[in-house]
Amino acid sequence: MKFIKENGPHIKNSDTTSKIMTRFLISLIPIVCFVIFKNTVLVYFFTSETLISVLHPIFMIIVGVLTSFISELLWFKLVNKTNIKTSFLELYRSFSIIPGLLLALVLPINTPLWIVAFGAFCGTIIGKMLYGGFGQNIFNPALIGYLFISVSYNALLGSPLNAYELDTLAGATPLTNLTSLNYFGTYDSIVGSYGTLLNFFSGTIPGTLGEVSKLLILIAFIYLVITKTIKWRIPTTYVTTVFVVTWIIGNSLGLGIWYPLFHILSGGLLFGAVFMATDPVTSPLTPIGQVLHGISLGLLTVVIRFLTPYPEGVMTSILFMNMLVPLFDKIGVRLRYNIKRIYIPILIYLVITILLIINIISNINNNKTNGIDDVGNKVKIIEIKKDGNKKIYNVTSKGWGTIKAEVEVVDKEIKSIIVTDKKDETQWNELEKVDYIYKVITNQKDINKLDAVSGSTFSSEAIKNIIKKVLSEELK
Amino acid sequence: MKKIFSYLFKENPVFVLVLGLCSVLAVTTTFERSYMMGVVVLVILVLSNLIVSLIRKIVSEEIRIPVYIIIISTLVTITELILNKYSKPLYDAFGIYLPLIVVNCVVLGRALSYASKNKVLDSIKDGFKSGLGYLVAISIIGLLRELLGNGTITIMNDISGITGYKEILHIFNNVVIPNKLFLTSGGAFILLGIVIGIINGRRSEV
Amino acid sequence: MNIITIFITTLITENVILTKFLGICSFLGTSNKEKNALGMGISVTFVVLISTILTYLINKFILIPTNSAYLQTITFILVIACFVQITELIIKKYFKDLYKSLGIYLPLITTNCAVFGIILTNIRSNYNLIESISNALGSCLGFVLVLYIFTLLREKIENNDILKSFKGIPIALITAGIMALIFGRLV
Amino acid sequence: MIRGLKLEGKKEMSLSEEIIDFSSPSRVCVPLMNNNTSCECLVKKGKKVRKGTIIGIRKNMDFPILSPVSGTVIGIDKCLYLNGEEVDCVVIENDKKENVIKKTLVKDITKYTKDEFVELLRKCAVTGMGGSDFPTFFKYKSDASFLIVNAVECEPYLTADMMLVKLKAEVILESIDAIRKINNIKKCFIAFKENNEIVRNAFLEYIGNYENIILSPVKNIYPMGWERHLVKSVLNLEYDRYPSEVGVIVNNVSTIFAIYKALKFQRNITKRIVTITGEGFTEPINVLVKVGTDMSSIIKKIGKYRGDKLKFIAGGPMMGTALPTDHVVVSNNLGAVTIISDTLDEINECMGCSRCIKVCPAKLCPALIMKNINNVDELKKLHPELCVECGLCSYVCPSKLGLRDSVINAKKKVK
Repeated sequence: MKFIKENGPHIKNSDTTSKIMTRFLISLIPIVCFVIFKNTVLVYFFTSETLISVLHPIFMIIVGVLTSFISELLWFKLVNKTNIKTSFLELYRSFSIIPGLLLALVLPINTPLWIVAFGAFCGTIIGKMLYGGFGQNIFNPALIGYLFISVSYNALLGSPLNAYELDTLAGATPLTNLTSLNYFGTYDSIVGSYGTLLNFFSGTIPGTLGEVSKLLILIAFIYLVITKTIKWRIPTTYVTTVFVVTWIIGNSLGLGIWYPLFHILSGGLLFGAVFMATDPVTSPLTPIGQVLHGISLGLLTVVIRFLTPYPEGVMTSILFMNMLVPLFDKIGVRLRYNIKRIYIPILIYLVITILLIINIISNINNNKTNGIDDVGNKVKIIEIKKDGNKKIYNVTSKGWGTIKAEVEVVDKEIKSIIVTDKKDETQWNELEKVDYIYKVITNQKDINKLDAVSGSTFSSEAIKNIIKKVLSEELK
Repeated sequence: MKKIFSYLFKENPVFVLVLGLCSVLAVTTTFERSYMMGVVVLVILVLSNLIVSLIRKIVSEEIRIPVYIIIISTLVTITELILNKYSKPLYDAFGIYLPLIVVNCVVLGRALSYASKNKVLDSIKDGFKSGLGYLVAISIIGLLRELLGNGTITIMNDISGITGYKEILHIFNNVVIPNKLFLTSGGAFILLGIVIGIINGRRSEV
Repeated sequence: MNIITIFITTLITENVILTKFLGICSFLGTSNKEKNALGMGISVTFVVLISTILTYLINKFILIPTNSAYLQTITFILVIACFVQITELIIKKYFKDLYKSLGIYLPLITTNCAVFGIILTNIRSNYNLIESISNALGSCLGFVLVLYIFTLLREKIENNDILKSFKGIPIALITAGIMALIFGRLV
Repeated sequence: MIRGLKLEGKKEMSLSEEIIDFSSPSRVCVPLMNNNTSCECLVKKGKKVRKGTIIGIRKNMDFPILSPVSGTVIGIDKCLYLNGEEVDCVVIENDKKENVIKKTLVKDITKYTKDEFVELLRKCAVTGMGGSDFPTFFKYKSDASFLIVNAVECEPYLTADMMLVKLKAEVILESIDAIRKINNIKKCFIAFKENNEIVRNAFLEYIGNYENIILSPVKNIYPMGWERHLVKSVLNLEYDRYPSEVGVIVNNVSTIFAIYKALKFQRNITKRIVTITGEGFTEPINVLVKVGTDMSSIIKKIGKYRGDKLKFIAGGPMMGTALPTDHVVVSNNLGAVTIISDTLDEINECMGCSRCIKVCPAKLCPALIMKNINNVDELKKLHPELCVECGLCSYVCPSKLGLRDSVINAKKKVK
């Protein structure tokens, strides 16, 4: 009798990679259903949109999934030159649809389909297949797709609001609203326009496709942790860090417990923490590494939200921390055998956190004392060139990031505004659609009557502020 | 013809030896700047090889590197002065990457490994060959970056002050939306990586 | 511009490697091993800091008064080369252990464009001495930071089944590109 | 914290009231091996031997290998050992007379001095029968204050120790008490799985007479039988390399029985209980066999193999080695053979789920060790030398990777 010779152990756990990935997909099903409910069913019944246009979110998901599937199939066919049958086997084993699905879920609702396809293609080919396929990528493929989209076609992404929300809301997501308020305001101004925090929890606020329903994300998280599918340490430390830091900030500004809750419940924080940051391939292996990973993610997210013009920092934080995964694992391994040294990272993180909080608070306080409506603080005149009776003002204005513009003035009247440097292309597209600059110039005498363009409040305000400042300078 | 082609891709200083990547990545936002940088490097390479080869018997082993660096930096300084005088836009566009030719590994590398050991004519030939390889590589990268990132090909714009000829081709004419990714630094890295990868693949196939 | 802004900008937003493409040769060359990367990083930082001060002084007190700014390229490269040579000699003679670990990187530094590039940036941006040092320090730390992260990433993908033609330099460049894009998203 | 995993026991399969005696084979092949070190042969073809005749010696420890039967040496042959290698064995024709060198019967087994005891263990060639085959006298050389008797048998399927306890609990307790008195040990503990009622009841019946022997149930996790886990669980002590550092001796329960034989009859290990079990075998059972018996001859007599793509494992399914044939010779440390069908696993890339790291009882990072297998500098920092080869990392791996193999490989590399 011949027996199979093999090294032990000879019994294996019944859990397999495919089962893990299947559970991961199962946990996403309710979220996809909610996407369809919120953006298709609701919109169809409450607005006059056509059926095709309300089906757009579903198409986005389908396009994302199909593109990543097909591009992986093509890779196996053309590059690895495997035959169709083995290609399909490989595809089954490499879970090709996940990057496309996750990518579609982190994009705004009105993203053109070809951009979704572009992102899914880049994410799959560059983020995953070039690195050797499933299990070997160092960056989360879905986020690579997102990164490529946001670098390449940020201007074309479209508004994150669905048609129903466009009708009812002011035209910004909660976090962009917060940024425009310089991170400070009352409950009414920050949360109020979207309902209550319960709306944030249930998901009836604007945001990208998958991120809005925190309730379903929480359920998915519990399911995934109970079935031991994801690393629970990362999302918990991530969210806790954000909560603690924003709580301290809110507290010292005299804001209640709703402020940190707002930060946790708005934007893609929970979605990213549960589905992206825990991607097993691109997160640390050691428990200590995972904790460090979570804390760093939280701190970086706070940095991006408060100190840069980007209102949302989750995706960038996760990508950035993907780079540091080997470092965290290295530290994790060292500390695993020498636990006494743990005070070193604790100390470092403590110092960084304190510095960060001090910096943010002083920033907000500066803005507060200078007043939010103070035009003079937001617009700065860098230089004035005189050319006969023509004057050219070189100004910067704080809108979404800093806008630089040249304003030409003849006889105390603004003749033209040329924006030389702008930060946010999405908003500019909206402005250009309605020829806003022309409107501003023609209405310069009573500028306050001019409404802001929905979807690009800050940029409209920034332009209006420039006019106010230059005219007041002229009248002196 | 085949020989030249195979040389350009089999022993290309950029694609194969991976030297002098600074400028290949930095100044290639338009086609014109790319090939102009290529031409400048080509000229400096030929001249430095010529001079190094001429003085190869006088210079002793120990002080070789400093002497060569002085020679190359003199040549670069002259180029800087010329460009500054005749084509200010190009000079500004190149910025610090023009003086950085001094530490471009292609130039110093050829001087050390070839020109210091060979006859004048051979050295010039070698310099020309390497320089041409560099020129082709940087032009390809520049062409791709501008075409994909901006949808245009700048045949001549910055130096039209000298030539009086100005031409920017608009290729896609808004049919295809250009991808700004390729104009960013990250895009440059990725593009170069992919191009080198594809050339590697071709090479191993032939 | 205040010095902290310069420092942060050069450290992250305008990283020497990722946005200015300086020091790519050593970036690709010495990033195989963690130890090499750190050795190179420390050597570069040291050389850049000292030569920043030297070139600043030379520029201010010799080149500008004598109206010979066009000699900057030659002068600076000579300063760097000489300084590197002298450092090498000193380390070789007095710090044997240090020489063993850093010695092999020193000759490479002369032709490292990061060193020359940072110094040129200092001069061309008309920074004063403190700003120059801040810029040099920020740039060098940025160099070390990116080099170190990149090395760890390369170690991680070392055993991957990457396509044969993409192994080594191409995948390293793509990784660097993605890193550059991520750094670019931070501000 | 004691790291481990609860595994499906599958012990009931081979449990029975009695064990079958197969202890008179026509010939035996005694492996010249001790604790994975090959030993020197001291007999020639044709020599008559009795039970207890020295047939080989481990030179560096002066540790003998004794004949388990009486009869004639036929020669030296290569036979399959439980680690999967072909090793030199002394082949002895059994005359079935069971002649011993010297018949002795010690009335009071506590009468030995410590030195005599250690020398007796060496002479009688008592080795660790739990699997290590390490010479037991070595453990008793230094003074100890605690003795832990390992009756945990944490591997699934295995019941040999359980059967031994069930049948011989009284003598085992007597033996433990004797060892305690001889070595001046303060307290003795018998560690067994908390859910193992058979062992508990067997001991409870007789333990009333011994106040210094304590039953200490331990958690039902694998690898609870590992010395380090036992010492931690029973005494809450930790040590660096050997339990003797904290004054603890850990002995397997079957070793204790072997010591009893040595104390009482001054006889060596000639027989042992072996579990033959697994889904791939029709009649799972415990058998009493002579050391040196060819396992296949016994298996033939008992039952048949069942199913195809079978694995014949010397030992339990976690740590045992799958052998190419069933002609493995019984050695002191072969507690079981398990016959199970091969699991057809789909092997995937490591996806970094970190389960192996969570579960590793030795606190290793198997996935990282596997990824850094070519990087010796990094490997040293990952301490693969601490591995106990329990196999849990491979067991939990959802990608079904051979993590245990790569850690063992790494262990060799850092040496």
